[in-house]
Amino acid sequence: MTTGTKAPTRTEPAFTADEMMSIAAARALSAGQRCFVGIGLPSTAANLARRTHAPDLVLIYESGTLGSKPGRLPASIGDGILAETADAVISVPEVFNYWLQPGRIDVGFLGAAQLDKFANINTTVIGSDYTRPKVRLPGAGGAPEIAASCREVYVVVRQSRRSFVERVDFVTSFGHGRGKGDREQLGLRGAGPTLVITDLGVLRPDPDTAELVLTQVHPGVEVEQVRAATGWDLQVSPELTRTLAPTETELQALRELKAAK
Amino acid sequence: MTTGTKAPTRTEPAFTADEMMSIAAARALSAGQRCFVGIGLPSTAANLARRTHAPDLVLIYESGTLGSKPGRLPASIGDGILAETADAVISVPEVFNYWLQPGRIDVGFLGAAQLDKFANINTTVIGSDYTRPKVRLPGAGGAPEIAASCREVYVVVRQSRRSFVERVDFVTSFGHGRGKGDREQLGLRGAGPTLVITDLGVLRPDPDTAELVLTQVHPGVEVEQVRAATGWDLQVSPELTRTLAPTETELQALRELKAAK
Amino acid sequence: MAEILALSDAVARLVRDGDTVALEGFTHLIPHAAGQEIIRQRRRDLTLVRMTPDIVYDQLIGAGCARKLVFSWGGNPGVGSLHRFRDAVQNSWPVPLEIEEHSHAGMANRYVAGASGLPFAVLRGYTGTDLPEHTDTIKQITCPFTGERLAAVPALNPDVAIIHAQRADRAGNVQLWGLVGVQKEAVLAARRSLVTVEEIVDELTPVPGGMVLPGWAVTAVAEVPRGAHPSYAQGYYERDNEYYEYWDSIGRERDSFEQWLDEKVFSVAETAGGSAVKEAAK
Amino acid sequence: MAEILALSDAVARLVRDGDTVALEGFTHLIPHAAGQEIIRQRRRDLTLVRMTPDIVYDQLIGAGCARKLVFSWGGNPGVGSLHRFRDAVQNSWPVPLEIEEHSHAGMANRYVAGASGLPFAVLRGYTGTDLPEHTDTIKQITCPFTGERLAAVPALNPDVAIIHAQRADRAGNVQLWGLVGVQKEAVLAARRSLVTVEEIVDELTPVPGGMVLPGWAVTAVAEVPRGAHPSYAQGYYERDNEYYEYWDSIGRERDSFEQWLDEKVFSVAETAGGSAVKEAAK
Repeated sequence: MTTGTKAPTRTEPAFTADEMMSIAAARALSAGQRCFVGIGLPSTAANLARRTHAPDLVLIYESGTLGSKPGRLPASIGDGILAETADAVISVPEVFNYWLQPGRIDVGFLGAAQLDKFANINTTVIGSDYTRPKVRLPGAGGAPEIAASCREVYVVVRQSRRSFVERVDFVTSFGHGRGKGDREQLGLRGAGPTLVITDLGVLRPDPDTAELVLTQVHPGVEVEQVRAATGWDLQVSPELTRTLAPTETELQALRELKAAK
Repeated sequence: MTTGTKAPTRTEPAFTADEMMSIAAARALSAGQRCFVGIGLPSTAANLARRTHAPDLVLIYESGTLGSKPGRLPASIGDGILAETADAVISVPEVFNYWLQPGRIDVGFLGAAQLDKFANINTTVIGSDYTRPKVRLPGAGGAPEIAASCREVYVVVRQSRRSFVERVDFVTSFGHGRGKGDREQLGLRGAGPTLVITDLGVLRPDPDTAELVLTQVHPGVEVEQVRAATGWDLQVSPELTRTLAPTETELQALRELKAAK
Repeated sequence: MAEILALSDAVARLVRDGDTVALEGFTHLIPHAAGQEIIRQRRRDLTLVRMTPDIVYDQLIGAGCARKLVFSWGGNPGVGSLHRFRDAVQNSWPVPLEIEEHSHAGMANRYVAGASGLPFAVLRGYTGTDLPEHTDTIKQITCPFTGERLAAVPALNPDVAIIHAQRADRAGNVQLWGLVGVQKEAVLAARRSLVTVEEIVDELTPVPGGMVLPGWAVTAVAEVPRGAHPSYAQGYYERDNEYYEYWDSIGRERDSFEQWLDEKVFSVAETAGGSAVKEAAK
Repeated sequence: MAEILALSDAVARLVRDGDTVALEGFTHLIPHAAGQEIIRQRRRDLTLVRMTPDIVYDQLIGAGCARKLVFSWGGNPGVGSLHRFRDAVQNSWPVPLEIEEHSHAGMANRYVAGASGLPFAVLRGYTGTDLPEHTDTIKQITCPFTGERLAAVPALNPDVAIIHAQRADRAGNVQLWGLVGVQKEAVLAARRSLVTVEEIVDELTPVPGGMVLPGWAVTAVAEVPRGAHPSYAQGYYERDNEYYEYWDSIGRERDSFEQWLDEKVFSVAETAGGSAVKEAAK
């Protein structure tokens, strides 16, 4: 399934897999939560949540805005609209030191270039040799400390064998390491990635092993299709559910958000 | 000589010893210097300098003001007029961390309850037992780090056997320790106290020993009088000079400053 | 979101016997009304934390609320000594007062570490002074890159921080401006926080030099007009310099202080902090 | 007091071959004109420092000015990759580029330490990641009070910091507002500093959310209208999002980039940074 493909529907409105992913990610956010938002898919989802069921969601961007309420999608994490609509604008050191580091943020919302079966994230290099990478990616940004210090981390990423790998080439942001207990051993305070939302479904760490298992598939998606898009032997939860299709309201809000300039 | 006594004069205008002290202290400041100002005598002197020969003197108060230009003497280091007339108002941590600590300030202007012959300053306790002091003084405030980090420190203090002691009961702010080289050994970057201005004269550390010696007496003050007001065997510089009496302009500026509400 | 409470309710709910309590405000915006409400509610065994324990803590110490003081400068600014503080340190009156003494730079950095979720802060401080000999919360640390030795101080994380600000909105977002001291750090370092404000407004219009503390980072807000008096609130009222002089005459003797406590604190209704302070002013 | 200079003079006097140079501005107020002036003056062997080496450093790296990059996120924000940066790292074109890679929190704290005159900063950072294995400026430190292990990073003290701001007065006092990023820290951490500004005015009227850097803390100020383009200057002009897309097409290939360099940088008069930038914009 590629991004532009329409997912099969019955009476539900037509929607793309990317739309389903953004809507599923938005639904994961609760009213009143403080959410540290990366640009791109996370920002779309967080802003959609604010426009639908969680109007008082507090958006925090690493550029230095607390409580931004943008009327359109910001073009970057430093878009002027984020500062203009914020409760408070602060310096970048303050964002990281006074707000992120002490664990004041409920949810860190991250993207990924590569994600492995313990939800470790790579945004640094593709290839095993750091000094001579096959592909040089942008790097860490705020992610390592977002992944460490937020109470929970949600990852939003398109799923494919290339992005979902057995083991990431480089651990940019620590998920669950090599399994259950690794975070505690390192003294990390946040729970780490508790939710991975893709264009095919939703994965969660197994409570016993911390390995990501498929807990939810989006409408029209089959389990085998998800397994085929995963670079490890993906386990499926015995309590697998199917994502509710986007409502008209959700789809309209998302499309308006993406159309607004 | 007590504070209220008029110093003997000839054709010069009449002035008090305290006025001479403030004026001598003001004269020590040069145009364009950045001066970290304590309240009381230092603040009077710094503001007088700004009103006379050094209008572009940059006044920094620990309450968080850079470049205050008060039209009257501030009643405390947090007087509103300091913020209202400042180039920039910053937080207290920022004053100490970004502005004082890196050595950006030329002159730290301090008072003292006790001062010893190596210009160590005590503003903590009188008496040898810290836990059962004879007199509990206010304590350190910003002084230890002002004394450490400013390029130079000027001390303004009324001179008496009680305040000028062989060795302070408590080193609140490090001057020259037990002599030449102690500051360097401790890794202190600033030059420490280079000038002590009193109501009787001016003392400077001897370049070889760092012991304070009398280098200047105010008009009408005799050397023996200064020695009598000093709790150690005060040495006198072979190049002893006499302070020029306050000019009409200086006195008028000082009195206007003190009268303004 | 911060809860909007009456001052007496806020103090009753947030400040407990034995707590470590920080009232901050560097000359400007000192939360005097809240301090007197703590006295009125007869809190005991508090560890009081404050860079400049001026009149506000002279009152709390004289009233016997504190067992320990963590501070860097204890004077009556522009006037002279804090007589109740001196009496407690020199004569253990009315109760013994343990002290933990730092410099301003050290205290400010302890709050910064507390606000940052770090266990300690590093500074160039205390070098050559007698403070480290008497204060065991001053240690040394070595830079892992240069080998240089620096001072380390532990984070301050009070149970409660109390500050005064100009305004809050109905969601408890707090706005303050002018000298902002170490107030943001104190609130962020504390487990619970109370902000008294001059007024609660519908909307916080931006102010040059202003700072906003989001309501979700504050536990409670109480509207207490003139709650900083005799300190000042820029844009609302000026510092009552005469009161600072007046305090010298009250605080100097135990009798005059106790009379002041009876008349100006305990005899005043516990409900309205604002009016209590107006009464308490000479 | 900061000297008011033309951009070309300021860059000629402040930026030297082999220097460590930080151009800061977090999405907002990126000093693009100054970056292109450095290219125009053909500086070499620079160690470029910047949290987000976006287009401004893609240009400098592609032009061969840099031998090393110290950074935390190198992408074209909202668009994708920095092709000149990738080409340098993957293929050493036009010259090899050494990298020193941190996280945002690490870089921000390195500037804070630099601005504070400290040799290092402490943070909860990098835990469990592969960064410390490849970056020797990440070490561990133990809290002397709790025994807890934390990350330590060395101070950044660039030879020159360059930022863009909205305004300066004739004494070189600089005013900026909106997202202020890490600019104050970069300027205070650096040995020398240059601030390009939209305009030089007689008086800096206070602005909500504004910050002032005193002229005595800045080495030079240059008036460069639209000096942040394609980034933005709040209150002056908006971000040119199309330029960021356009840059993808220019930076993607060596040929198109070199043509861009010739036409838009080297063929433009060296004297007027402002007009040079206007010319350079598509």
